Amino acid sequence: MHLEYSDEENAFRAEVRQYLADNLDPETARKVKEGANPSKDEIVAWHKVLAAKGWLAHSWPKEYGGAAFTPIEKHIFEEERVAAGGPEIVPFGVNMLGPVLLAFGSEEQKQTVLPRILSGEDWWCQGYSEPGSGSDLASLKTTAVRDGDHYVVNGQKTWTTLGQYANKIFSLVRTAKGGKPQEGISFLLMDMDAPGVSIRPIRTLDGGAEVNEVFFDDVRVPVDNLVGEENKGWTYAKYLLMHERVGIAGVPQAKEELKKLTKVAKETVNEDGDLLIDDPFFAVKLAQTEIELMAMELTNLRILYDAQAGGAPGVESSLLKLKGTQIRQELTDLTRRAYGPYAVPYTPEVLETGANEDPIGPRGAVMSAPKYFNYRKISIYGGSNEIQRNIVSKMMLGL
Amino acid sequence: MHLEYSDEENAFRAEVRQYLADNLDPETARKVKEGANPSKDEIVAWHKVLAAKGWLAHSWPKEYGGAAFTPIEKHIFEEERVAAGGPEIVPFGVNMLGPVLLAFGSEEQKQTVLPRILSGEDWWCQGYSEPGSGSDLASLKTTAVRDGDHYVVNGQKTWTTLGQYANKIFSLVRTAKGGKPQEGISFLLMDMDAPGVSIRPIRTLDGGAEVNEVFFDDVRVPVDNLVGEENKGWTYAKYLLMHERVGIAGVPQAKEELKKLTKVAKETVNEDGDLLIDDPFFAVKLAQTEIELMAMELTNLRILYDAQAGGAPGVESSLLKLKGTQIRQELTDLTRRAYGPYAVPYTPEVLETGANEDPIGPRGAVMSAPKYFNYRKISIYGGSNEIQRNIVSKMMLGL
Amino acid sequence: MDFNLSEDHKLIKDTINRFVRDEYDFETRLKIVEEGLGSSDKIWGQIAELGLVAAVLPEEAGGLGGTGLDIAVVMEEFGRGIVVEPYLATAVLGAGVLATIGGHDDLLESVIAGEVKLAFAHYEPEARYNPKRIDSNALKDGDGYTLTGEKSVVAHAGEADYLIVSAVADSEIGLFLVPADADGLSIRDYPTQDGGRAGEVSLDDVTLGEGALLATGADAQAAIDLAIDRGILAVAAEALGAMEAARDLTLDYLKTRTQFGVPIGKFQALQHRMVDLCLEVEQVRSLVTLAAVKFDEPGPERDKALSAVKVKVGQAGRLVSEESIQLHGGIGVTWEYALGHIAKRLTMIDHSFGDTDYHLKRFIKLKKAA
Amino acid sequence: MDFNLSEDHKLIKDTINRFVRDEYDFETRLKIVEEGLGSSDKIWGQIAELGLVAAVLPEEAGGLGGTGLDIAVVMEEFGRGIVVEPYLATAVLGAGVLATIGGHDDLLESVIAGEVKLAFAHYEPEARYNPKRIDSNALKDGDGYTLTGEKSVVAHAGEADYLIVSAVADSEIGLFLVPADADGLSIRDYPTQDGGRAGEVSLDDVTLGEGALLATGADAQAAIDLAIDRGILAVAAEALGAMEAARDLTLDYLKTRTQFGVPIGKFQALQHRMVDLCLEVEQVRSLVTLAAVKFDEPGPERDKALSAVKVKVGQAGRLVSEESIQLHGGIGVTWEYALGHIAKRLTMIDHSFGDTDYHLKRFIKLKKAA
Repeated sequence: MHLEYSDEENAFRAEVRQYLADNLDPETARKVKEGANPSKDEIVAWHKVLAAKGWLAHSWPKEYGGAAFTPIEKHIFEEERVAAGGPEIVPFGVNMLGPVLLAFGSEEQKQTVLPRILSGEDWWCQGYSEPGSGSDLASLKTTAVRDGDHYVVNGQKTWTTLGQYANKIFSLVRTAKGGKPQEGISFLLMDMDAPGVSIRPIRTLDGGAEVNEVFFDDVRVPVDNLVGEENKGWTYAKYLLMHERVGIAGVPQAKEELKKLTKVAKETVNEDGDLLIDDPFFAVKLAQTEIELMAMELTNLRILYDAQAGGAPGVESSLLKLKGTQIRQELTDLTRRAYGPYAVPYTPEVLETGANEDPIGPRGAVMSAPKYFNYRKISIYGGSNEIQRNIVSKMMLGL
Repeated sequence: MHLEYSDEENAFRAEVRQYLADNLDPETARKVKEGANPSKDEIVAWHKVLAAKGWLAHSWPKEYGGAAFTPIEKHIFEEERVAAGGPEIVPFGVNMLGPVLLAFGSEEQKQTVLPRILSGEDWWCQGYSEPGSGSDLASLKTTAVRDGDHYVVNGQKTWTTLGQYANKIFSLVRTAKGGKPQEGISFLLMDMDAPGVSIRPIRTLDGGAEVNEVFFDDVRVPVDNLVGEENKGWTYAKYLLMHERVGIAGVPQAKEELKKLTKVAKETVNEDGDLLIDDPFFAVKLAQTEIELMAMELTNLRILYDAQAGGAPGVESSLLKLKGTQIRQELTDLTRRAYGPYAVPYTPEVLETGANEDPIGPRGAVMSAPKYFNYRKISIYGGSNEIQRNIVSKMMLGL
Repeated sequence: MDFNLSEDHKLIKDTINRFVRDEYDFETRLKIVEEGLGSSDKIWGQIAELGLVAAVLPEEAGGLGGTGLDIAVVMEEFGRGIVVEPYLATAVLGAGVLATIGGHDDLLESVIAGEVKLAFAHYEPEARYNPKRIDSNALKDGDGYTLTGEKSVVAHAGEADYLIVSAVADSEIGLFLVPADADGLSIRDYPTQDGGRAGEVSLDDVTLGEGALLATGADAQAAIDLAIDRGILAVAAEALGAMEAARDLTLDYLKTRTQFGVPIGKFQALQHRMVDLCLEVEQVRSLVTLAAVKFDEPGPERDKALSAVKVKVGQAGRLVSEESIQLHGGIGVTWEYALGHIAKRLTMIDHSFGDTDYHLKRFIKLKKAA
Repeated sequence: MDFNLSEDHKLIKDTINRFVRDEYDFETRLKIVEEGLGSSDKIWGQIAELGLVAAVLPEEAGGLGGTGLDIAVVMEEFGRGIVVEPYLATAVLGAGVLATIGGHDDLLESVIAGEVKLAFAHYEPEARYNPKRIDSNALKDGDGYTLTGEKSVVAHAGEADYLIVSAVADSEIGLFLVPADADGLSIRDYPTQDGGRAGEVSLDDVTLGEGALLATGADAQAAIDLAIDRGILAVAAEALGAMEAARDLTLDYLKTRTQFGVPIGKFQALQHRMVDLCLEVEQVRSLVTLAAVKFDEPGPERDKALSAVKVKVGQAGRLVSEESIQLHGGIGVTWEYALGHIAKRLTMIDHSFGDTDYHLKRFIKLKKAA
C-alpha cells in the first residue's frame, strides 16, 4: 500500500498543466474562477483547444479521436483543469452520446456523429427527463410513431442543460406501449432545428438560465437516426447513466473550492476584528469540511484505482455522488456565510467581460449566494440523492 | 398571549415544593440526583409519601383517590419532583393500568385494584412486548385459551420494566386467531406469583438490570381478570399508549440535566486551562442545546395549554417525544464529554448507600457514560422514534 | 399562560392574509421583483391604508401598538407572502427609531400614511455584523453638521425619502435624519438575492441643519439597539411565516406529485424527513413566541430570547430551505415556483442583523453575564 | 498509488481474523469481561505466540515491523473482535516506548514473548487530554531517582509488570521504568465502561535505581509523542474494525428481523439511514488508510492526518453506535448482544488520547502552522 502517484502519472500531470497554461484563454479562466458563466463562444473555443490535443473525449478510444484516458488520468486531468480555471467539458456529446454510440451505434453513426462532436460542429443536448418523469425516468410519455422512413415525435422534455446552444438532441422516446414502462423506449438522434422542435428556457432560482424545456410537435425524424434497436432504448439509457461517473465525486472542484474558502477566511475579519480563520466558530466548520474532503479524496482514489485495476466503477459511484454533493454544498454554504452581509447584493453583471462597475464588497462575494442556490441542483440531477440511496441500498447492501 | 403562570398555578408549585422538601427522603433524593437507582424500598416509600397527600395518581379522579391534576399541574409537579430529586413515579399501575380500568374496567375491578395501587400493596408491571413483536406490537403471540372459568396463558413477554419488583402484571394476550392481527387480542390481569410465571432479568449495555423477560407456562387466570370485553384488548392497549403522554417531552428532566451540565462546564478545566464554559468548542454545543430546549419548553407548554383547554393531547405528543428524546440524549452525550477521561472508569458502586470508596475523578462523572448508554433506550421504547414519525406522517401530515 | 392571539391580533393576521391572497399573489410579487423596483407604490399605499405601518408603532407616535407581538404577528404574515415591500426598512426600523426618540410627529404621520419611506443606514462596510463599529463622522458645523462616511447593504436605501444615519459626533454616537436629496449623499442602489433592493450609501460632506440631529449619546445608542432588536424579531417572525409557506408547499407537493405510480409522500424516507422539517418549524414558532412576548420586558432573558430565535431561524431556515427544495426535486429550483424565492429570503435573513454564529456568540456572552 | 495490502499484511489480518473467530468469540470475550480480569493469560499467550506483539515493533527492537500500516492492520482486526486484552497498553504503547528509546533488549524480548506486560502511565489527573501537562516529579537521589505524582486512567495498569512513567526531573521531562511491585507505588484498579480495566496510579516517594531512567529531555519527549501518535493510530484503526462489526451486525439484523410482515430492511427510511452509516464507515477507512501510510513520514501532513482521523472516528463512532442501536431497537441495548459492547468501546475511544474537540483544535492549529 502506498499513496504516491507513479512517475508516468506525474509526467502526465505536468503535461496537462503546461498545455492548459499555454492554451486556456485567460478571460475564460477568470470567469470560471470567479463563478461567472463563460459564453458559448468561449466554451466552443475551449473544446477546440482540447480537441486539438486529443483530450476532449476522455473515454473514447484513440481510433475515434479520443484520449483513452485511464480513470486516474481522467482524475488528474480534472484536477489540473479545475486548478487552471478551465470550463467543465460539456458532457452531452463526448461523455454521454459518444459512449452510447461507441457501444450500440451503427458504424455509420460512429463515422458521421463522433467527428462532428470533436470538431465542435455539433453541440448535443439531452432529451431524457419529462415534466411527469423525474426520478421515475421510465415513465416518459414522448411518443415516436413510425410513418414510412420516419418517426413522428410528439411530447416534451425538460431540464435540458445548455439546450439553447445545441443544434442536436438525443432523446428517449416511447415507440411501443403496454408491458413494463422500461420496455418500448427507443433512443433517437434529432435535429434541434427540425420543424416542430421548439425550446423554452427555464429560469432557475439563482437567476441563471442554463436549463430548458424542449417541445416536439410532429417532428419527423429519419429512421436511420435510431440508435441500436427499437424498444431497446432503456438499456442504452442505463448504460449512459452508469457510464462516466468517474468524476462524480467532484473532488477536484471541492478541493479548489476549499482552497478559495480558506483564502477568504484568511482575508476576512469578523466582528471582533479577528480573521475568520481564527474565529473558532468558523474555523471548526472549515476544519470539519476539510477533514471530510480528505477522507473523500481517498475514498474516491480507492474506487478509481479499483476501476483502473479492471473492476468497472459500479454502485460505488452512488456513494461518491452522495458524499461529494454533501461536501460541495457545504462549501458553498460556508462561502456565502464567510462573506457576511456582502452575500446579499445580487450583481452578477459586474463579472461579465468588460463590466465597468466594481463589485459590492469583495469580488468573491458576488457569486457566493447564487452558487449556494445553484448548487441545490447537484443533489437533485443525475439521479437524486434519494435515488442514489435506493441504488446503494439495493445493489450494495442487498436490502 | 402571555407566558406567566397564574396565581393558582404558582401557589400549587409552592405547595408541591414545600411538601417534597418536608417529605422526600434525602438519601433517595441524593441517589436520584447522582444518577444511581433508588432501591425498591425507597421507591415504595416515595409512593407512600405521595399517596398520603393524594398526589400519586395524577390523572385519576378524586373519588378514586387520584389527584385529578390538570395537564399544567402535572407539568408543574414534574418540574418540582425533578428539581427535588424525587424518583420517577413508577407508571405501570397509576398511569397505565389505572386509566384503562377507569375507562374500561368493571366496577369490581376498579374497587379492588385501584386502592391497592395507591396503597403500594400491588406493584404492577407491563406485559406488552414480545421477542418477535417490537414496533409491531399487534403481532403478539402469547395465547390465552378459555378453559372453564379460567384462561390458560402460554407465551413470553419482554422489556418488562421493574418486573423483578412486581407482584402483578397486565398482559396483552391472543384469545382468537384469524382476521387482522389487531383483532383477537385481550387485556388480562395476572399474578406474578401464579404457578407457571417465571421471570429472567435482561441486563442492559450500561450494566443495569431494570428490564426483564416474563414467561407464561400454562398459567391459569380467572376469567374475572379479563378487562373489558374479550378480543377488544387492542382498543384498550392503544388507549393506554395514547394516554398519559403529557410528560413525554421530558422537559423538566432536560432542564435539570442542562443545569447540571452547565455547572460541570463552569467547574471543569480544559487542556488550555480554560473553563469548558469558556471553551467555544464546548460552549457552542451547550448553547445549541439550551436554545433547542428553550424552544422545546414552549412547544411543550403550547401543547399542554391546548390540552388544558379541552383538546386532548393527541398526535402532538409524538412530536414532543421525538424532540424530547433528541435533546435528552444530546445532554447525556455532552455530559460524558465534559468529564473527559473520567467518563472511562466504570464504578457505579461508589454511589450506593454507605459506599466507602471515593469516585475516580468528579462525583458527577461516575454515571455520565452509563447514563449516555442507558438513554439509548428512550428513543426506542414507548414506540420507537421511527414509529412516532410514522404516526405524525399519517395522522398529522396526512401522508 | 395564554397562547391565543388577541382579537386585535387575529384581525391583523386575517387582514394581511386576505391582502396577500387578493392583492399580492406569487405572480404579482414576481412581477414587482422582475421590474426591479423593490416595491410597488400601489401595494405600499394599500399596506399603509390597512394601518399596518401604524400597527408596529406606539400610540404616542401616532401608531396603534408597537409591541413585540404586534411586530411578530404582522411579519409572520408578510413572511408567508414573501412580501418585498420596504416594510422592515420603513415601518419597523426607520419609523421605529423616530418613535423611540420622540417628536417628529408630522414626519411620522406621513410615514404612517404611506407618503414617506425611510431607511436605516447604520451598518458599515468594515463592521460585518458588528452594530457598534461606526466610523462615519459628524462634524459640528455652525448650528448644523457635516456627515462623512459609508453605510453598507442598507435595505431599500434607494426608495427612501429620508435616511436615518448613525455617525460619531464629538466621540459620541449620534443619529441624523438625512433627506434622500441631500447634497453629497449618493446611493448605489442594487437588487438583493431575495428580490428586494438595498444600497451602498456614501456620505461625502453632507451638510445638515440643526434639526437633522435626532439624538446623541445614550439616547441614540438606545434607539439603535432597539431598532436592531425590532429588526431581529421582525425577520425571525418573517422567517417563521416563510418556513410555514415552504412547509405547506412541500407537503402539498408530496401529496400530489406521483412517481413510480404513487404519490411521493408514500415513500417512508421522505415522510420521516418531512416530519423532522415540521418539527423544526414548530420549534421556530415557539422561539418567535418567546421572543415576541419577552420583547417588551427589558432584561437578559429578553436579549437571550432574541439571539436564540435568530440562531434557530438561521439553522431551521437552512434546513427548511434545503429540505423543501430537495423533497421537491427539479421544480424546487425553478424561478417560476415560489419555493426558491422563499428559500432565498430565508437564506438572506441569516445575513441580516447578525448571522447564526454572531448570535450564538452573543447568546453565550449573555448567558455568562446572567 | 496502491491500495492493496501486502501479502504479509494479508497474512496478519487473516491470522487475527481466524484467531478471533476460533478463540475469541463474543461469549468468550463476555466471560473474560465479566470475570473482571481485564485480560486472559491464555489469550494473551496466544496473541504473543502468533507474533502479534512483535508485529508492531521494529526489527531493531526484536520485532517484525512496527510501521503505521502494521499497527493499523492489527488493530482493525482486534477492533472487529472488540478484544479487551492489554495489547494497546503493552505492545503499542509500552513496548513502543522501549523500542523508540533503544536498549532493554531482554525486557523487550520478554514482552514480545508474552511473559511481561507493560502500561504507559503518562496522563495526569488535572491534565484532561493535555499530554504536555506533567506535574509528577523525579528527584535525583544518589544514583537513582525518587518519583512522586499521580497518573490517571492508565489503561491496564493493574495487570502490568512494569509501568513506563513520565515525570519531570530537573525541569526536563523524563521517562522511567517502574516495576509494579516498587515500594510507594499503588494502583487503584477498576473496570472501564468498555469492559477493559484501568487504574489510578499513585507514586509516593517511589525509589528507583539508576537503570530506571529510560530517557530525558528531547529523547523522552519524542518517545512520548510517538507513543501517543501510535495510540491514536491504533485506536482509530480499532474503531474502524469495531464500526465494521457494528455495520455488519446491523445489516444482518435489517435483513432478518421481521416486523409488519416484512424484513425491516424493506423500510425505506431505515435503508437510507443504513446507506449513510455505510458511507461514514468508508470515510473512516479512508482516513485510517491515510494516517497509517503517512505515519512513517514525519511532518505536518502526518500530524494533520492523525488528528483528522481521530476527529472522524469520534464523530462517525458516535453515529455508527447510535444509529446501529436505534436500527436494532431493544435488542441493541442488551448486554448479551455484541452491539452494545461495540458501542461502548467506540464511545470510550473518543475519550482516549484526546477527544473530538481536542483533535479539532489540534487540526486547526496544525493547519495554521502549515
